[in-house]
Amino acid sequence: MPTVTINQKSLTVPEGTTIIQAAEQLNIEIPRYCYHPGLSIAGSCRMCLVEIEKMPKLQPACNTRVTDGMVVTTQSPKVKEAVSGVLEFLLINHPLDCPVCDQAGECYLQEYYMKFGLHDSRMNENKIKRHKAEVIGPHVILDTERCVLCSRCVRFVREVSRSHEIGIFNRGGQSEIRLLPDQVLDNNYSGNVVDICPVGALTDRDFRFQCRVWYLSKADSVCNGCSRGCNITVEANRQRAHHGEGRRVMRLKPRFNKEVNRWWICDIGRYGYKFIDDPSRLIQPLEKQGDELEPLDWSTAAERAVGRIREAKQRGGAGSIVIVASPQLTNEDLFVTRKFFGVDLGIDQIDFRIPDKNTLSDDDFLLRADRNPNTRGAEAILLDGGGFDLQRIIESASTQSFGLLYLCEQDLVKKLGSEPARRFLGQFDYVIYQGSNENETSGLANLVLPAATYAEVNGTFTNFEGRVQRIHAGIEPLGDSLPAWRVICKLAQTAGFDYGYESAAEVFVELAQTVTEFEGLSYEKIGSEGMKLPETQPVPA
Amino acid sequence: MNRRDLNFAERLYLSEVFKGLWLTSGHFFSNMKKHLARQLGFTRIEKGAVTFQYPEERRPFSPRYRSRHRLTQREDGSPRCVACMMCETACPARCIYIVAGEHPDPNIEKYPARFDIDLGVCVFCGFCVEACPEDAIRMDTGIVEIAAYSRKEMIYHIEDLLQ
Amino acid sequence: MIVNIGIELAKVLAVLIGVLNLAAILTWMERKQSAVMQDRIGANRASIFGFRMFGLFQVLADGLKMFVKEDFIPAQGHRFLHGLAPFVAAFFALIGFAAIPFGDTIHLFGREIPLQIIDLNVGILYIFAAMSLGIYGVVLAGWASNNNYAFLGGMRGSSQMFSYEVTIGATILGVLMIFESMSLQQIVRAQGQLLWGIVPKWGVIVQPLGCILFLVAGIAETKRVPFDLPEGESEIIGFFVEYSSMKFGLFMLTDFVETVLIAALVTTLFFGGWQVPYLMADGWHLPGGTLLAWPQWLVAITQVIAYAIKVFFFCWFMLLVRWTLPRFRYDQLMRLGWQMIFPLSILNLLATAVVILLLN
Amino acid sequence: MPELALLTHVQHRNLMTVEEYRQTGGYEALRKVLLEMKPDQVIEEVKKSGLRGRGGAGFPTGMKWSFIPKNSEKPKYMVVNSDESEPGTCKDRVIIEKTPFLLLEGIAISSYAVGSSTCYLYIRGEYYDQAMILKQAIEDAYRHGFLGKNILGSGYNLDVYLHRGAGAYICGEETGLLESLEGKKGWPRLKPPFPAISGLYGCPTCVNNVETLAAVVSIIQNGGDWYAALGTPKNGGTRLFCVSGHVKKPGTYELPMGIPLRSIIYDYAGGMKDDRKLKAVIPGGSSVPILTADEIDVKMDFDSVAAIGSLLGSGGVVVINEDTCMVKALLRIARFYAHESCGQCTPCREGTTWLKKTLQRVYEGDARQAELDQVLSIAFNMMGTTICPLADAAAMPVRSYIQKFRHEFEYHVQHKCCDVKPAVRI
Repeated sequence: MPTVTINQKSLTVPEGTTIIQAAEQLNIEIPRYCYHPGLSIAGSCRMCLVEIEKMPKLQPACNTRVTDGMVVTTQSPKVKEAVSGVLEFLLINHPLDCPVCDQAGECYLQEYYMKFGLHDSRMNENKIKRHKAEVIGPHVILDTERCVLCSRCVRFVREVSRSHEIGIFNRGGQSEIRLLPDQVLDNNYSGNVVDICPVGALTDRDFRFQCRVWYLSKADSVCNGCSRGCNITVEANRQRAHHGEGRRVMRLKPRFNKEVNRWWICDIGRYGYKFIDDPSRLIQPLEKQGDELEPLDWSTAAERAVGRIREAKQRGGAGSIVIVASPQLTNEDLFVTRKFFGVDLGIDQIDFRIPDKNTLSDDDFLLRADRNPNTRGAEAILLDGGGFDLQRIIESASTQSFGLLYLCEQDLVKKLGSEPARRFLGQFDYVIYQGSNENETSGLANLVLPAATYAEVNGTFTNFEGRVQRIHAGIEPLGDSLPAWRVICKLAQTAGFDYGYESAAEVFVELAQTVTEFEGLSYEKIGSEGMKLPETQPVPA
Repeated sequence: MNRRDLNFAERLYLSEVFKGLWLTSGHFFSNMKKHLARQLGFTRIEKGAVTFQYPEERRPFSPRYRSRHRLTQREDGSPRCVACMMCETACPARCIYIVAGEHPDPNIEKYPARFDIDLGVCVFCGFCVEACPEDAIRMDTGIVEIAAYSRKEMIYHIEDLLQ
Repeated sequence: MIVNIGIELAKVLAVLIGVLNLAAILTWMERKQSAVMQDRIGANRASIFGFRMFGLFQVLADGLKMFVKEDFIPAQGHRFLHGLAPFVAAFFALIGFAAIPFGDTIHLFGREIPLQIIDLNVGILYIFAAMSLGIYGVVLAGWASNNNYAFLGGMRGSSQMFSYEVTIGATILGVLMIFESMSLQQIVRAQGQLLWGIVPKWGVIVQPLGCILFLVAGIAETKRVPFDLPEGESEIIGFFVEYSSMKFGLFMLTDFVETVLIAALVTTLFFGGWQVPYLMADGWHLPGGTLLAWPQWLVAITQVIAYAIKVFFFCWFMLLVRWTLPRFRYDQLMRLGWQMIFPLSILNLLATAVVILLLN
Repeated sequence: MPELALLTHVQHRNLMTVEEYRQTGGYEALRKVLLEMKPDQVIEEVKKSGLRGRGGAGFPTGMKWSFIPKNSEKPKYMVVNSDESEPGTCKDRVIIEKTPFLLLEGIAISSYAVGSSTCYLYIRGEYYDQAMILKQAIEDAYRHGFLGKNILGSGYNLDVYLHRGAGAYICGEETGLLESLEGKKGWPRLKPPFPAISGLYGCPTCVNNVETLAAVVSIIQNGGDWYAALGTPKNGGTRLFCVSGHVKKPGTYELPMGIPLRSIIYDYAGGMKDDRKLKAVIPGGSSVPILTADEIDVKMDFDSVAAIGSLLGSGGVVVINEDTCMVKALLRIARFYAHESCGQCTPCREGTTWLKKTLQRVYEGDARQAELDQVLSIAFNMMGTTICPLADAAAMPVRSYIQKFRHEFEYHVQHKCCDVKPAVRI
């Protein structure tokens, strides 16, 4: 365990630690472009040069391993001059088109120029002209003039996505990033090259010109695209309503989690946020009047729902009611659903498993075939001793008649196909649909209750490994929509039960006390990196 | 603040009142004299007032004067603005609304699909001009009479601002 | 009889038209005078068919504006009293002029016509009574507005008027003692005498301190600068904060009518009224004993014009004061009234009494 | 005539076949090594000789060999750097053209010494004829059992593969060469790890210059001490000086280390062509700082040349006479390095191009005088900040030319013409 001294601060680190990693632990900033912890070391940008005692030349901090007694300086005049010199070299051929560059505001050229450069241009020659605004894939656009040739993207497609679409062509001052012949940057992880690009060379076509980054507010969340539960940051524009066609969520960015997704996220997850601000969002309760769905207020809707549930129960008993929950819901939502329907109303026909006719595939990296974020949590909470199997009813195509169906976030028409879905729904006298977006299934319901999306709620998801992870609301629920657990609470209160939860945190406290698998968990323990359920088996993909 | 103690005469107030009246009436009479003289045709006598008769007589604006905004143009008449949102960001009144669009020329890339200034909200601080990296917005039109019959008409669109 | 009534009506109309027009012109003068004093030009835009008349049409424009503006009455205000207040104020300001002589008695077509609406033998008391009743306008306006600020303004305004009325009363006692009459016509006539054969026996000569004190108290009574606290709309808010349109205009008019009234009173009591020094009914009696005979009608006209000029001068003077001095604070106003002017006026009274006693 | 170590037998004829080579005592050293010596003994002998790498850096060869791990599970590789691209240098070519088997014997000895049984011979792409000669020679050597399995019955196997480069200067840098050899773009690698630990295909690799390996043969034949005595202390043996430029007899001369530069120019190269005045000398290839006419009394060994601020480099001595415009000369060099920079490290990629552009304007007289200092500053910023020494190679001449011949640069800037031939307008 060597001990290193950086800028008079000492630290003992494991063998093999590089100076840049040690400095990070000491909160000393060493500028870098090519170094990325998730990629191999290129050492080519020469920004991380540091002075090491007893070494005549400056050394790159990214590639120099710490040895015992090493004394490093990152602030000496020699280092500053070298770093400033390198920055000058990077900028001489940079087009300085920050005004039209989406990276402006989170660009490391800007950041380091303000911190380490601040020199006036000495370039008296014309800048080298290169390819600009070149579409290199479905999600990525390339501007080779802005490129600092750090090769992060090239190493990413070599080492992480292993798809080898891009490379550096030509040499010397003419070097530039290009697509390999007959290649398109269209792998499922292509969006990550935008994240790792320290400058504006690779920008996101989806985000292009939609919003300036300094307008964005950020909230830590978890991707709802599949059961991997990649950690993300929901970046929303809450300041300038006229940007991005009025969209609030502007983009999702991966958030580092060593245990789950590291720095990466797949494109399916990255661009899977569009439904949040889609015009199809349900923003008020609706009730079927004839063929049309007519709006009504929440208290009427809750009374209508509770009245129908009571009626169905009185007429046909608890067995005539079926509750279909969804693995898209948070643990808190699911818990309140079970508590109200299962415990308080005594309905034991609760399930969330709907067979999907669309076969979805996983890849060998992050994406999983199960495209629901909380299947594991739903199993732990809803199947806790329950033996009801919805799938049998659906597949048996029986003519048995039921009283009421309460459907959460499940587009049956999409999953089962139009005919089977209609046949199944036709078995029920009354259908209540609770969900965030309008779809064909919601159109078939008698009563529609608007629920908030995952970006608008606090709560937890449990990924396929049983890792419980926090999600934070980045924006307010749209219109009159409510987090699913609040919808259920409203129904429960209308039905005369005391559901006084103020927040998702309070629900989770009770969840942890009630559901055995969640025993001992709390939001504090989960923290930002999540926490695994004790002794659980991963759900098969 | 150190105040001087008033002496007796000053504390009496009356003498000071008369001093004041002397001064102001002095102005009155000398100005009246000039006014009368000019009315009678002695135009070489200097004017009795320092004011300008605004709509007819206009003082030249200082070059730094901040009047109504305009968007500067490229040689082909398109706006120089690249929709970088710097002015929108700098604007303390939040009266600038820009929506960016994709320009077919890769050397321009970004152009303002919409550029509105709500002059009813604008505080004429000139921050937008300072913030502009492209010299695309200026406040040098010399137009100061900005009025409309509705709030909506006070919103100037890109076509108005380009003129 | 009908002729008499006709004559009286003509005089009333003459005074009323004269005063109201003067008050209206004062609104123009106030602007123009302040402009000239401040090296500006002042209102000059209002025009009829391109004629601007130095902005004189501004008065008409203002009047028109006042008439067509919304007449606003506060929701919880007393509708009747709110409407009555400005009329009370204006009315009592105007009736004061009835007792003021604007010329000597003239002989026309064999009739003796006094150039005065009514020669009351208690004329001065009548005027003060009318002025005191003007306070009702202030208090009513404040109270009827149902606005705490207006009400406080009204209270402030009335207490200010009360305070300075006392001084006014004390001040003119000196004049009354010297001229031994309460009839204003008599007082004016008495001022036609000469002291030691050369100096006109004007009030200002025999009562210089009284004159100054009266002027100060008079300005305070009319609530004009530097005593215009009730008008400090934007700073301390006065009694007519809830008034608009012509009702507001009436208060403003009252202000100017009172200005004219005080100017007329000062002229009458201290500056010889319609008297012109050395000009008697038959002509000029120059100090050497020479007589320059003038026809009687010329003398009468000269005297009326002299009176008008004097009144006009004091109006001008009060405007000069208005655009020179800053406003008093309320405590300063009260201190000035009770601790300085009032004691001084009592002192003046005593001194006058002693001198009269000694001379007799 | 001084004693020779490399070109002893080839002054009058080339040794192009194994037979010819063996007639002059060829392959005796290999026989001695394989049959009588242990690898460590060979390394000892080379260490004793004071042989320093002839590629340019001058690293002691024996020490380099001893860095190769003895007990590595991975195969070890011997790589011969014959990518002779330094302007002004043509020594490897002479060896290959005149006595290819000397190189092959040196390869065999050194491969044995470092324990490698595979050798890659990376030859510059432009050396087509030389590559053909080597191809022929390798086949000949295989045929005669001097390469391949069980050489000379010693049980030692060695395969030599000839690889032609594609014409990139940077592939003369050892790690760039390895990348190129692996089939990648010739981008120098980060060090550490050094090739001795992780080189070709991640295995321990020893990279040596052609001249170095050729010298090993005579060291084994005559002993390390004999070789060391040829030169000066710490700079053993002889070396090939490639004299070019304005001399009467340009050519490659084998001369002992430590010989004065003046002697090379005047005694061996026949003095200045047309008897013009000497202006400057590049002592070791285009990338080293230039020497003025006053400095030619320096002894040509690594340490002495370094002491006066230049480098011995690859031994390419370029002689420049008074008629040469130094601005144009530097511009030529700057263009070369801008063209040959691999583009990996920022200072080199951007700096070389920038230098080229600015020097172009200086040459054309379009620059301001202050830009001369700016050029120096750019060059300074490039030095010591990159993975490989190419940036230094580009920056060092710039600094030395401008420092030593500043008046010529200023003349260009001020008069838009050259002070060497003022009549010629640019």
